[in-house]
Amino acid sequence: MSSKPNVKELLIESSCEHNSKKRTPCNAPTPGATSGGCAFEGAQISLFPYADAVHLVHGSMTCLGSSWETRTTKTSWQGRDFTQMGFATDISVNDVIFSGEKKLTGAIAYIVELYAPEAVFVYSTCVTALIGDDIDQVCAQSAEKYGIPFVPVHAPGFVGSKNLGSRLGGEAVFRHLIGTKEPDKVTPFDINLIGEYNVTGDMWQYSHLLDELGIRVLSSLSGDGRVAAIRTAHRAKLNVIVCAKSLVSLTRKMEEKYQIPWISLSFYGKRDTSDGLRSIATALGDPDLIERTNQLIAREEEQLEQQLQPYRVLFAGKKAVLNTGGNKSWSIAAALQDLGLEVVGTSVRKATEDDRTKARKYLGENGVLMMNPGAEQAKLIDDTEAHLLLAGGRSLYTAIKKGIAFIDVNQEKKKSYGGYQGLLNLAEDVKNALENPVFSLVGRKTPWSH
Amino acid sequence: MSSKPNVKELLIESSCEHNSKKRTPCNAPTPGATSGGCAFEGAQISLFPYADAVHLVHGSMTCLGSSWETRTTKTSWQGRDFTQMGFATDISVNDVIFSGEKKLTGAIAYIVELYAPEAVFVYSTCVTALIGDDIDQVCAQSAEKYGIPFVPVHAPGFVGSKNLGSRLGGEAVFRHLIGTKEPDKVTPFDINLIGEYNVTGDMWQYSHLLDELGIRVLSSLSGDGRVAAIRTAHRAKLNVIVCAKSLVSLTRKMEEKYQIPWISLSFYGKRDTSDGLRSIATALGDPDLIERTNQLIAREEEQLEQQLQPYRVLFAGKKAVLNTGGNKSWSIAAALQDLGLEVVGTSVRKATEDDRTKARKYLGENGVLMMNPGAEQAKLIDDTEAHLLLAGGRSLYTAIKKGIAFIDVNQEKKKSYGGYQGLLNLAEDVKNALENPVFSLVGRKTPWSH
Amino acid sequence: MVTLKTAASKPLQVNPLKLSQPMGATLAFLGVDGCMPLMHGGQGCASFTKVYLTRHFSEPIALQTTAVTDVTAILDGGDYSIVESIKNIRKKVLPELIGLYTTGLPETKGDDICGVASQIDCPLVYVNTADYEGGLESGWALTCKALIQQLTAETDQIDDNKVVLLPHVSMQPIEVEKVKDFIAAFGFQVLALPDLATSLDGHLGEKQAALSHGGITVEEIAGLADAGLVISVGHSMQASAEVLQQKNSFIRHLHFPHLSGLVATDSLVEQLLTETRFRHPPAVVERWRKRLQDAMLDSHFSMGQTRFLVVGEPDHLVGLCESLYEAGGRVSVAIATVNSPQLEEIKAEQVLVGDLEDAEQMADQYDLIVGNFHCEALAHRHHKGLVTRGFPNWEQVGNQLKNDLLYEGGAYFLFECANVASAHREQLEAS
Amino acid sequence: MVTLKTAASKPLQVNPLKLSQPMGATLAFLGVDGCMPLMHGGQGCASFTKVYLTRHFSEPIALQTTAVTDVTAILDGGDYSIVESIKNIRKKVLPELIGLYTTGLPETKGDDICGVASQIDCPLVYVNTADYEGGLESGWALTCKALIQQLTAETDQIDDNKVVLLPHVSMQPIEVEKVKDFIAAFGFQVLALPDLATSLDGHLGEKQAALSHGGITVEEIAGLADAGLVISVGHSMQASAEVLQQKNSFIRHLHFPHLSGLVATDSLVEQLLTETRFRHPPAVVERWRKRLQDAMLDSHFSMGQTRFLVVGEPDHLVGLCESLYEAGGRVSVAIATVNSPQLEEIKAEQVLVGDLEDAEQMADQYDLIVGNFHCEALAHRHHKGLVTRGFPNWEQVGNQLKNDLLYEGGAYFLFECANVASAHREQLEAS
Repeated sequence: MSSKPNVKELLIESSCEHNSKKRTPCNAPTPGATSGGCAFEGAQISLFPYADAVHLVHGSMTCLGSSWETRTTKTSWQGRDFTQMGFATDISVNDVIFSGEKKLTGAIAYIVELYAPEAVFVYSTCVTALIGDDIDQVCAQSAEKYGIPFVPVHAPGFVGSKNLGSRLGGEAVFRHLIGTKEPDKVTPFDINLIGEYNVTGDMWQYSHLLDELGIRVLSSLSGDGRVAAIRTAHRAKLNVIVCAKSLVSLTRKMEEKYQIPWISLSFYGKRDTSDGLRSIATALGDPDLIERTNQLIAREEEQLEQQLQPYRVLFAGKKAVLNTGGNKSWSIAAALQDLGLEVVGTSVRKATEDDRTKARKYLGENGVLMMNPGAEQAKLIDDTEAHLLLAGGRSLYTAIKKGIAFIDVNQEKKKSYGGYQGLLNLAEDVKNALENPVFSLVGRKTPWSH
Repeated sequence: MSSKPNVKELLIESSCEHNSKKRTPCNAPTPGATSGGCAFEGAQISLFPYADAVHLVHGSMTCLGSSWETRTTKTSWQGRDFTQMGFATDISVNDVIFSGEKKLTGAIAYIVELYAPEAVFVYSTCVTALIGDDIDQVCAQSAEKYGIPFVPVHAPGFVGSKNLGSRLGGEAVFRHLIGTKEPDKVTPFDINLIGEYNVTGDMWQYSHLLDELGIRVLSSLSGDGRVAAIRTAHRAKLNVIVCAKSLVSLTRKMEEKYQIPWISLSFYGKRDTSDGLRSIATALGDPDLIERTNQLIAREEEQLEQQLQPYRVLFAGKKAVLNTGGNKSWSIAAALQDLGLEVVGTSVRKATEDDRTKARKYLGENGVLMMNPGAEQAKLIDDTEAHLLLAGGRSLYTAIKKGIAFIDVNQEKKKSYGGYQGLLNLAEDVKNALENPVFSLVGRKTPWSH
Repeated sequence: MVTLKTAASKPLQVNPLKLSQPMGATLAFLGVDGCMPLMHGGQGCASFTKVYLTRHFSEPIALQTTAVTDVTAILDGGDYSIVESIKNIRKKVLPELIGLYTTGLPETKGDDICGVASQIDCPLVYVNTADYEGGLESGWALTCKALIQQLTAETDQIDDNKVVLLPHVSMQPIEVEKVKDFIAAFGFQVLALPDLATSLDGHLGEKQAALSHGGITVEEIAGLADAGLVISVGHSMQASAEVLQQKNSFIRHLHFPHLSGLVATDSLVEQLLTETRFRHPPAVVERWRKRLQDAMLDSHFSMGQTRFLVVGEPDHLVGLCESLYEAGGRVSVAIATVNSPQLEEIKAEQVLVGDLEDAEQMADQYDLIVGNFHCEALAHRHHKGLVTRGFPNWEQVGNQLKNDLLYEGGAYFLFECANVASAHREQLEAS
Repeated sequence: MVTLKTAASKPLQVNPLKLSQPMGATLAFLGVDGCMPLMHGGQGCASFTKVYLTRHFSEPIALQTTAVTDVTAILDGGDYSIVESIKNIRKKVLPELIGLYTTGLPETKGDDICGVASQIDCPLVYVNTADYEGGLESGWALTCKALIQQLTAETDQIDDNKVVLLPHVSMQPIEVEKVKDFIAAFGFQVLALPDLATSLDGHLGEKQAALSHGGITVEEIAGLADAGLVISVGHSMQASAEVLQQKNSFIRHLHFPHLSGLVATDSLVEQLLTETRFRHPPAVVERWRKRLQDAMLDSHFSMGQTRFLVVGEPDHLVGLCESLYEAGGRVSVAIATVNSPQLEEIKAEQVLVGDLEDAEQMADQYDLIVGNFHCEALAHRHHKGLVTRGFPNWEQVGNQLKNDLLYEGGAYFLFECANVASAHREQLEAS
């Protein structure tokens, strides 16, 4: 019995709002006109945060050599943080010709002996998938031999996009881990966090609030996650998807198999964070919990407002243009509005219809939804006399030409923007950008430009 | 009553073997042909190691501005280490014209309030001495006002050499601190360490051995010293001068006034360290102590020999030329011999007759005592085929021309060479120099030197 | 003295240093002006590579992928995806050159990119760089060789004034520039292939180009074969020099294993003096030699007390170790990403082909690390000092402007190492 | 916005930054070839100064003292000790110049060194530099002025090709060289007075000279007045430029408060273009401008999050703060050793004349320190990052080769600050 998932099924995933409106599958990249990562990267994103498991990449050096230690996902795991380590079989010509399974088996033995992980995830990659190395069998034999879970992950890069890879990662967890262990105890307010990767500690911006409310995170896929916990995930009362549509297929399957309802939300910005907390409480359905949640929200919002006050003074009358993709097109906009900035335009080029609706809702009637931001943003800055452009690095030149402040929204952040307190980090970065003279100085004319 | 010491008396100090053989006083520098520091620097050296006292320099910026935080003398004092701080009145033209006493008084008030030191040493300097600021009076009034010792130090630079300054420092301690307090208890084996400044922790290389023998360091002038302790110094059974002839006058005065005998010794190299420990035990006169000391010496020497063994293999047959001044001319030579190197020559240019005798003793009949090392050392290296030159930075060029290893004996050391264990640090540095290819590489011909 | 150990017995890489051939090929193509590197493989390979290089250089990186999928992998021998890619690229920009190179995926399938290339009627250079063979250094070198082979015209003319410099992959842009300028100071006109000095040197361009901007031009590559002299730096580049000589047998070839430190730079000067028959090098060269001599002496005391771990690509490693050795630094462990004949020459107590797990297991044998960003965690865990060098350096800005080569760079490199070593000792002492 | 506070109310200096005038004079004389600086004062002043500079530059420092004693202080008006000193110096070496200058001691006594100087028949320049007035910067500037006043011959000839550069004291040797080279790239012949670039740049000489070696020659100083242009850098150097103009009223004068960062370098380029009527600067200048622009952008995110304490001599301070400001660095506290009109111009939240005790009391107001070696203890006690700059730096080697100026140095300075700031934040986070 192969554990290989049905890719096609995942691609036409019914719960995916994104796809329901589109004809072509997400994973048809255009040769010579493609950016964005592959399925393997997507699987990395969704599974690597398990810091107590070794993630062994069965493939050649490109897959891991260039990507390990790139993730700022944090963990409270006290053992060695395997997320920040890189393990790869580094297959050679020889392995390509004669199969890499033996090397894989050796690597597993080596890892178990030296690192004693709680589990091992084994990732197939393009070449090892192509040559037909049977990672299912190696994993099954290893699990028997070593008595810990071995999870084969079938997300070689060439099967599709990052998004698909994340689903395949979820699928592997669903097939091999969830439901394989019973929790020590259960509570009426047990939830799973799905798709929260705790990047820059995002999850910790709100997890203490859940604690305070008596809501227990039974398991997480996979931010600050533990293998032992995700094995018990089938006993949760609610699945909470955080900003990650790719894992809807997982929660749907869990709903079918274990009758766990799910909700999708975001903890980005003040309003979203409050809405998110409220949604969880409502979904759990306890009137007292709902009441306490409302009180907590009121308290947190009031405290945040006080802390934001000095920033509001600085940001009064300041206008921002936003050029980024996906759900960031409205979620960052909302957060900026929470800080008191006016968002005069946002990009919806790659957004889904749902994202566009939300963007319109947040920006209001006068907000400009840019379909071709590369061409539109400069004019929009002129027209609105905007003070700040938030976009990817390539748009920096536009900001410099206009002499306005710039924030690279793709730049790797070291501080979280999530939850209530994260908004203060965003505020600080916006303030730093607005006050930084570098943009106008860099744009000044050379003494020899006549 | 002025506390100004009689400089002339200090200069013709009878206990100073150095001077007893010379007609001219030490402190007559030749204009235009003088190196070496002044009396103020000497006072700094001897007194600054008191880390619990503030050292306030009453003068213009040259004195302290260029010299603070240059001392690697270490302390176990748990409070803030004032030795590593700089305090100066930084007098202005105005002070020069109208007297700097008011500024001094203000500075003292400021220091007492902010830093609450155990004592304050106030140093006069050339300009404030010349304009006649009365630091004695300011100190006396301050002592009364603040209830802690204030010690005026009359060692302005222009009165003479570093050596004289150290004596003047000792004199200030003798007049203002020693005998002003009784110790909590006394033991039969109480000693004072005089002239040990604990540079790079030298003192700690042997002080644990004294501890082990039951010999108590009642007070120190001034390495790792405490003001409260030096005030009780008059109750010691023995004064031990460590490598510092300048303080003989102090121990002589203490002998006269308090009947404390004194001995002079060094803890540099294996033989000197053993001799030093033995001398202290012998001077204290207890047969059991002497017996225990001999046992300890035997143990330490054996242990050291074992640790030195790998170095001895490396150093076998290696020859060294030494070009440095004063007692280093024989003490480093002795230490090098302890490591198994042959010292084929040493400089005695600035050495006293006593130093020359010692140098001859250590080097033996065939050792070359260089009177004009600048001119002689190159030839000596050729003649003896020496492998290592130990000298001041200016001699580096000789080593490079000869392509042999070099150690800058004046370079500020971070590790102690003192006691038994310090010899290992010296061994390591010698090893590093001998193995360093830099000397021959730097000396290689340029490709264009035909 | 030196024992070379390879990690052949280990069935995996843990905390790898090794990078792939396609990454090296990408970099090489980025040293050609107006080039679009086109990686033939799955879309992820290009994506990872692009992010990786963007973070190292803090620059936008031009790069495209043929985006082979599991479906096309089976149906397509490369013809469709490559041809389609070029069509799509040319819809947006018109590159001076397409740099086509493979990953392991099409190599495993057996795609014939040479055959595909012959069907394409725009400037294109192809090279096979499977990622299950070689590494960064060989990917770069193979690409350089392919550029010459496929672009440079044969000739029997010689311009004695013209020098072709072939730098190895680990030479950062400013290092390429410094070596060019050094040779140029002897009166030569110097062209570097590839030339990152003018493309990835971290300059603000007029606008964000979708193609590589700066670097050697295709026309210049075509005309390389009339150079009087080709200078290769690093073992990996010798083959490229030989290929150039095949284009014109009158070209003389000077090879330098590296240009780090006093002795190596002396030998470059010596050769250039011989070539030019000058009696002296330019004054600035003489001055920097004296400064390097002084730097060696100023740093030798700190260096002599310091045991180093050095990790990197072979051609880089041999130079770094030599520089350290000259000032008395004790390289106790040198770890190369891949094997190379050069490793035998390294002045270190132990030389091995390995990863950072090997380094970690030997952590009691060194005080200071010279290596890439990944060494930071190692340094932190084991309280070691770190001088960041090599690919990648994602923590710091300005990597492309760090020069360790020749007299000048050598002096700064020694200062940095000696200072980090001293500060590290102080810190250990204080804690 | 900026409040200038002076420490006048404090009756002392605690952990001082301030250095003395005679130290500045010493440095200035060391920038003249074959000079023997002769400090008129107690022997300790020269000894401290010599050790201080030796440790900063890791170079032997030529310096002598008149060794005034308490006895000669009373009997001698300087005649004896100075004349005797010169006699004794000349027994061993024959300097091209004796640089005679005072400390506070003879100034308090009222020695007439001008009078004494007139009795001496060897090349000598004298200058009064009491150490209870001014500081390092003024000592250097006064000496530079004296060198021109006493050595430079009057003329009314002008050589339009010739430029005199007057650098302030905090410009390290390589910085003087870089500015000279920058101006020279526009076609000028440049002489710097004083010129540490060729004396204290850390080069291994043929032998250890007892006199300063390198630097501007006495003959060159004598002939300065035919320069078409004098360029002063730093407020302290303006007076020297004016004195030079008194030697020849046809000399034009360009003044720059500092040469740090984009705007300042732009203004130098602009002036040089005007002078030369070139349409463009040399290519290398254009290139480095683009690199600085990129460096500003690459570092701005780290800089914008960082609050700086900057300490130094006024002319140095103003430049450092400007460089930081341009990339978004927030200078919350700037502390100058002494007062200067320039302090009003500094882009900082607070500017004061003070010491490191003041800095310590404000320790909650900054994250990163740019300052001298003495700031290390402060940084350590209060967990701050440190970028070591200014006099002294006794912990590190290579100080004389650190360039922070113009486009090039500015880029490296920003990289260093941004990287130290990031590493410091990481470290705080990890602990």
